[in-house]
Amino acid sequence: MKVKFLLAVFAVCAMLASVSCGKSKGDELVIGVQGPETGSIAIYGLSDLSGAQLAVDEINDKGGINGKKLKLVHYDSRGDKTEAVNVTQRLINNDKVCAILGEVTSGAMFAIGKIANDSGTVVLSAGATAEGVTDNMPFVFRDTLLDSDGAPQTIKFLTANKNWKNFAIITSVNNDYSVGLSKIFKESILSNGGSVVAEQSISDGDTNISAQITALKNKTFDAVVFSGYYQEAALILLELRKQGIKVPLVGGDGLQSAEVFNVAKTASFGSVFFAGFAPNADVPVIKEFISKMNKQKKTADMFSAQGYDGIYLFAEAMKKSGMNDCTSKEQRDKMRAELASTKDFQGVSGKMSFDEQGNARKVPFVQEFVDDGKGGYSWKLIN
Amino acid sequence: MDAIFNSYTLQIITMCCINIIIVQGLNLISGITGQLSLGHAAFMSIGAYTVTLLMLDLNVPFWLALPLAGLIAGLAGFMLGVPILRLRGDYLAISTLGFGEIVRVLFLNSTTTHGALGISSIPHYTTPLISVILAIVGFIVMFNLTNCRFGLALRGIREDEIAAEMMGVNIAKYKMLAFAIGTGFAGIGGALYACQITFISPGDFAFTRSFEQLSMLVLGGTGSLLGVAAGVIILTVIPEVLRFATEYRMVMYGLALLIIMVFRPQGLFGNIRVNL
Amino acid sequence: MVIQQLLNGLTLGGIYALIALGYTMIYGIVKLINFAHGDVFMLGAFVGFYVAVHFSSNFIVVILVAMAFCMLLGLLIERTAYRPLRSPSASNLIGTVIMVGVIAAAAFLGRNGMNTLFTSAVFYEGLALIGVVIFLLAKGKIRVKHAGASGTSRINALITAIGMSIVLSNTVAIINGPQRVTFPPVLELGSWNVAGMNISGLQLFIITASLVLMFILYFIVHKTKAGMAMRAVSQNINAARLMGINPDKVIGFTFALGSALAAAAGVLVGVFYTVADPNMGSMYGLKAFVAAVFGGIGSLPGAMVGGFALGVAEVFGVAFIAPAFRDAIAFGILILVLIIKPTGIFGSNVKEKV
Amino acid sequence: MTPLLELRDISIQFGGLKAVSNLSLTIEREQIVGLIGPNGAGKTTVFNLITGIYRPTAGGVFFNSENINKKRSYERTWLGIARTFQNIRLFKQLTVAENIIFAMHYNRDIGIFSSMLRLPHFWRERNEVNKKANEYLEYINMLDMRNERAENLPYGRQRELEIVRAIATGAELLLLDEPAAGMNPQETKQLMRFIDKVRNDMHKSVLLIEHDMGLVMGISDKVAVLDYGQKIVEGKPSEVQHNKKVIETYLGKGDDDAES
Repeated sequence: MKVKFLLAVFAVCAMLASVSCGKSKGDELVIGVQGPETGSIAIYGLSDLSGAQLAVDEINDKGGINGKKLKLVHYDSRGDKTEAVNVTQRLINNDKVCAILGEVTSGAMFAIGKIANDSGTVVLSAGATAEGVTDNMPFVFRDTLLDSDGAPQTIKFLTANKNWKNFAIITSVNNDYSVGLSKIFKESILSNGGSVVAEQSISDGDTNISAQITALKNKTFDAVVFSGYYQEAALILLELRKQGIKVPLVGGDGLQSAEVFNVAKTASFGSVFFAGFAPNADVPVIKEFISKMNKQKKTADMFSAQGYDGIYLFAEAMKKSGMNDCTSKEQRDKMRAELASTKDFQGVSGKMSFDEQGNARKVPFVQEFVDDGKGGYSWKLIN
Repeated sequence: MDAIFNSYTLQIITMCCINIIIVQGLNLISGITGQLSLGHAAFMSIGAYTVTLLMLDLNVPFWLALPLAGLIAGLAGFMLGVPILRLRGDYLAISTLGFGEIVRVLFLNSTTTHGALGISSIPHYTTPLISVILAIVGFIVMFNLTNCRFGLALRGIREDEIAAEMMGVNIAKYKMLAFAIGTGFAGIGGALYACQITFISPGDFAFTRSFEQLSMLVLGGTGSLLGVAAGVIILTVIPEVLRFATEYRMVMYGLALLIIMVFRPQGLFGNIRVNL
Repeated sequence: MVIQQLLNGLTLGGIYALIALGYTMIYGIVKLINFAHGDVFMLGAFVGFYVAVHFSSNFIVVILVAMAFCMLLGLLIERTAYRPLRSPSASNLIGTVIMVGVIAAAAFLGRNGMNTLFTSAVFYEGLALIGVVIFLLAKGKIRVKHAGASGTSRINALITAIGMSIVLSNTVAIINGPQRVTFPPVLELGSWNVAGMNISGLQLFIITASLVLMFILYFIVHKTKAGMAMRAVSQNINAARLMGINPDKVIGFTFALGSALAAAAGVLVGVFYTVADPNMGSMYGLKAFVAAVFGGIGSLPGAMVGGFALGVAEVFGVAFIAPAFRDAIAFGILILVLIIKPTGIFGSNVKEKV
Repeated sequence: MTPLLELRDISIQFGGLKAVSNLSLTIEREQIVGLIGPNGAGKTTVFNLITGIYRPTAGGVFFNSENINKKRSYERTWLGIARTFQNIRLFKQLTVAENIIFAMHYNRDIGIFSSMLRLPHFWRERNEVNKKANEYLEYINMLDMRNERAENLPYGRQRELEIVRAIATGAELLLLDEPAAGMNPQETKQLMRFIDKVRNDMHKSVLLIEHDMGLVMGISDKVAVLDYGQKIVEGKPSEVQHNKKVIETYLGKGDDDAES
């Protein structure tokens, strides 16, 4: 009995020890990337990671920064807050990173923001759009298009150019991004003289939403505003057409995915969304980014674009602040100051500059699903 | 030395202590009294939301809000006990699972808890020291409870309810007390969790969290307090150690659970006469 | 409007009923809540998807291949996870170790393709480890103390089921990737507009298909020798053993049958809702178990009635009360039933003999 | 002298079947009453009616002339009724001493706080309880097996432990359900002496269900015979043994009746 007892205790200690040993070497500038690589929103985390990886490889090919190669360290947080906090602590204390390309969801960003801020390590999110993620946290940034920028400008554009006045709003109740965005959409519609004729709610992961769509049948509206992710958006489009409602969808960057077309096919045409990334815009830097991503058989979307920009934002700030040692707190402070004062940075996800809260202010790309004539689709930039 | 005790390991130690407190509560309910509960995370969420709302909306100080959170979660456990403790075995397990999901949906839809948006900027009061001390206090309280007449009565109920009633034990009252104390521990754990992670949303407390807690209990060995500590530490540390495995991490976690249950059914410290 | 929602409800109910049948049969025979059953349903949908995309998009082929695959999967799950808990003999344990190796290889292979499998060091390390463990088991060096009749053996089976569920959903997430897959059109049955309502042929097909499969199962369980063996083992496993029935075979057969129905439900979900997600298994599985308990765990008609009732209740709850309360309604009904009549509608009230 | 336990015309029906029909029986203090009858005569059902597992559909159960129909099982144990079971229901995983201590606790408050804080009151009570438990164990000279798990005891010793556990509740009336089942003659004799000793030393009264006629007739002051839920005979063991109706219920109709 004694042996088994000691064995168990030894196993526990061994695990604890192996967890804590750091492995940072002096001659590299380490950048951490964390996000969901497994679980239901893994696709966003993986695409954010692929954009960052591309940027790091490019910078290293051009000789790295201040004479040092960049090293990218990434861990999976499954989008779970406890794991996200563990990963952030590991990146800061074990891997001693210069900066972190943070979580893609607002919830996880709320959890890790304080830790990164207190330890004086910059964390930038390429996906969190909810209000208040960066409030009074000098070290917390994000290069996403804010919902509070995107939604009002999109609704103003739609009421003016397509004179859509009446909207039905569908919200995904167990998705914080969707709940927040629906609120902003509703305010924008009312302030632009439009009206909300019906409100329905579904939840992420639903496969059966026939009941909610049937409830909309006796209302008349020009478009259905849906603030959730692409999976549910495609389902809504299909169910609308199945129940004979021929109306487009309006949404945020959650709709920007090829899956909407793959599932809903022609039903997706005419739907409009705003996003921080417009693949079909004829801007050279965007075209180049897309071809590089296609070469690596990776998808070029908003998350990979903003991940790519995030790394370059770090690189700019590190170059200007002459950073060569991640472990020194002053260098990290100087790098933060440089990053915060970035103005008119021409990124793949649009021209941006940081406000005093650390949010990137950008002009939204309003895009529409159109038939590309070859049996496929494309996102026509309409603003 | 700082390589060992930097804030990364301190963060893991804190989470271990919080889980130990919660699983000690589950051990009293499912391990010692034999009432299998699959909704323990719901009481953790009640504790988390109580301490948050008390501190943010009613600005009650932390040292008062924490015990209150435990009390209210314990009360909820007591009230849940009334209708469902007549049930036995799998029926009880499934109704506690149902209760857990209902609590999650209620938090998801109530405006005071901001629904799916969750509540952010909760003051960060939980320090590793507090959680270690509370875990030890919990350990002592549970040890005293299980090694006295109250604990003996609960163990008797687990062995054979009819014989226990025949020997003059009011099993309904004892079960409800065990439930109340167990869920109280979960409430305190939930409150510490909220003040550690500083942001809570209903999604954090779904039935997967209850399964996680039950796995920690059974892995360590139901009914043994040392088992609780070992089970929690191992299942909290395994995901960290498996970090290198990137996408295979969760498959290996599932396989580890499977293998341990098959090769060590009674858990690491189960059925060992040292009734620690 | 109400008729349309009723149709939606019956469609969803048919799917819940098919999965609930698997739960009821497995619970009836080994008294185990098989949480991995929901993931078998999910895997049925994914196998159907791969067959439809790569081989033939003929509905019959898709559903039969999916059911066959899941029957094997059901046997594998029972063999890996539950048989060693019932009797931890060396041979059973060796079986488990081999199966675990197979699952790990499938997960690894799925991501990196066949060629890298044989070149990577991890594969050989794993093989060596399995070899050593099998050798020790055969020599009896590693012995597992039977958990005994004490309550813990039931909780162990529950945790094993949870472990298996995590393994299955994550293996699919690795092989297929975490995102949802969209079902190609495998069955086109059009839809009619009758009196302002939209009745889709698919919905009628799913309801009838569920009923047909249920009656086939009812026939097997009540009219065939294998069915009698199943009922015998579920009444008293040791008595059945004395009557010359090999319980392990019969339990395996039950798992296979239940998994086949779950696979059929998976394909039907794919066909009608056109989407399959690696994580949909657990919620559907949970709801189906609620239906099985609602109808009376262990009784086949109970699972059928429970499934349809839950489907309709959920859809009506969403349409007429509040969509956000969808899950709460299902669990609310469950708790009410458990308190009023714990054994469900058709369940038999087994009084504990003093 | 009011009887310790009195059953007044109690009957209980499961669906159509009358398991027990208007049975009246009285047990005096320090009296041993045997309850015999073929299998399925309703003997254990009577035990379940007395201990509150079932409630009679008619008639009343009186203990110390107080109607306890409404009382829950654990309340009846507090009043002074304790039982053993046909198939032994000891707390298998608990030790011998713990089984005894368990039964001793019904009348004390739960005392969570005193035990949680380990107050002096707790230690005093603990020693007192252990001392009393050791006395009981010495009574059946099982003191040396004090920390043995109940499931590891030989069959006969488990039976004795279950009886002492019932005594430890402080009950005045012991209901023994086939204590001698599965025992060899030598063990049965030992059990007989033990029950007699319990009645004389501890002034307990006993209601005994038993098939072993030697034991029942040898030890009971009074014997009642049950058949199809009805009491057909009651009286001294000697009278009951030669009663024609009793013989018929056990051995069926003899050949001689066929001719006459």
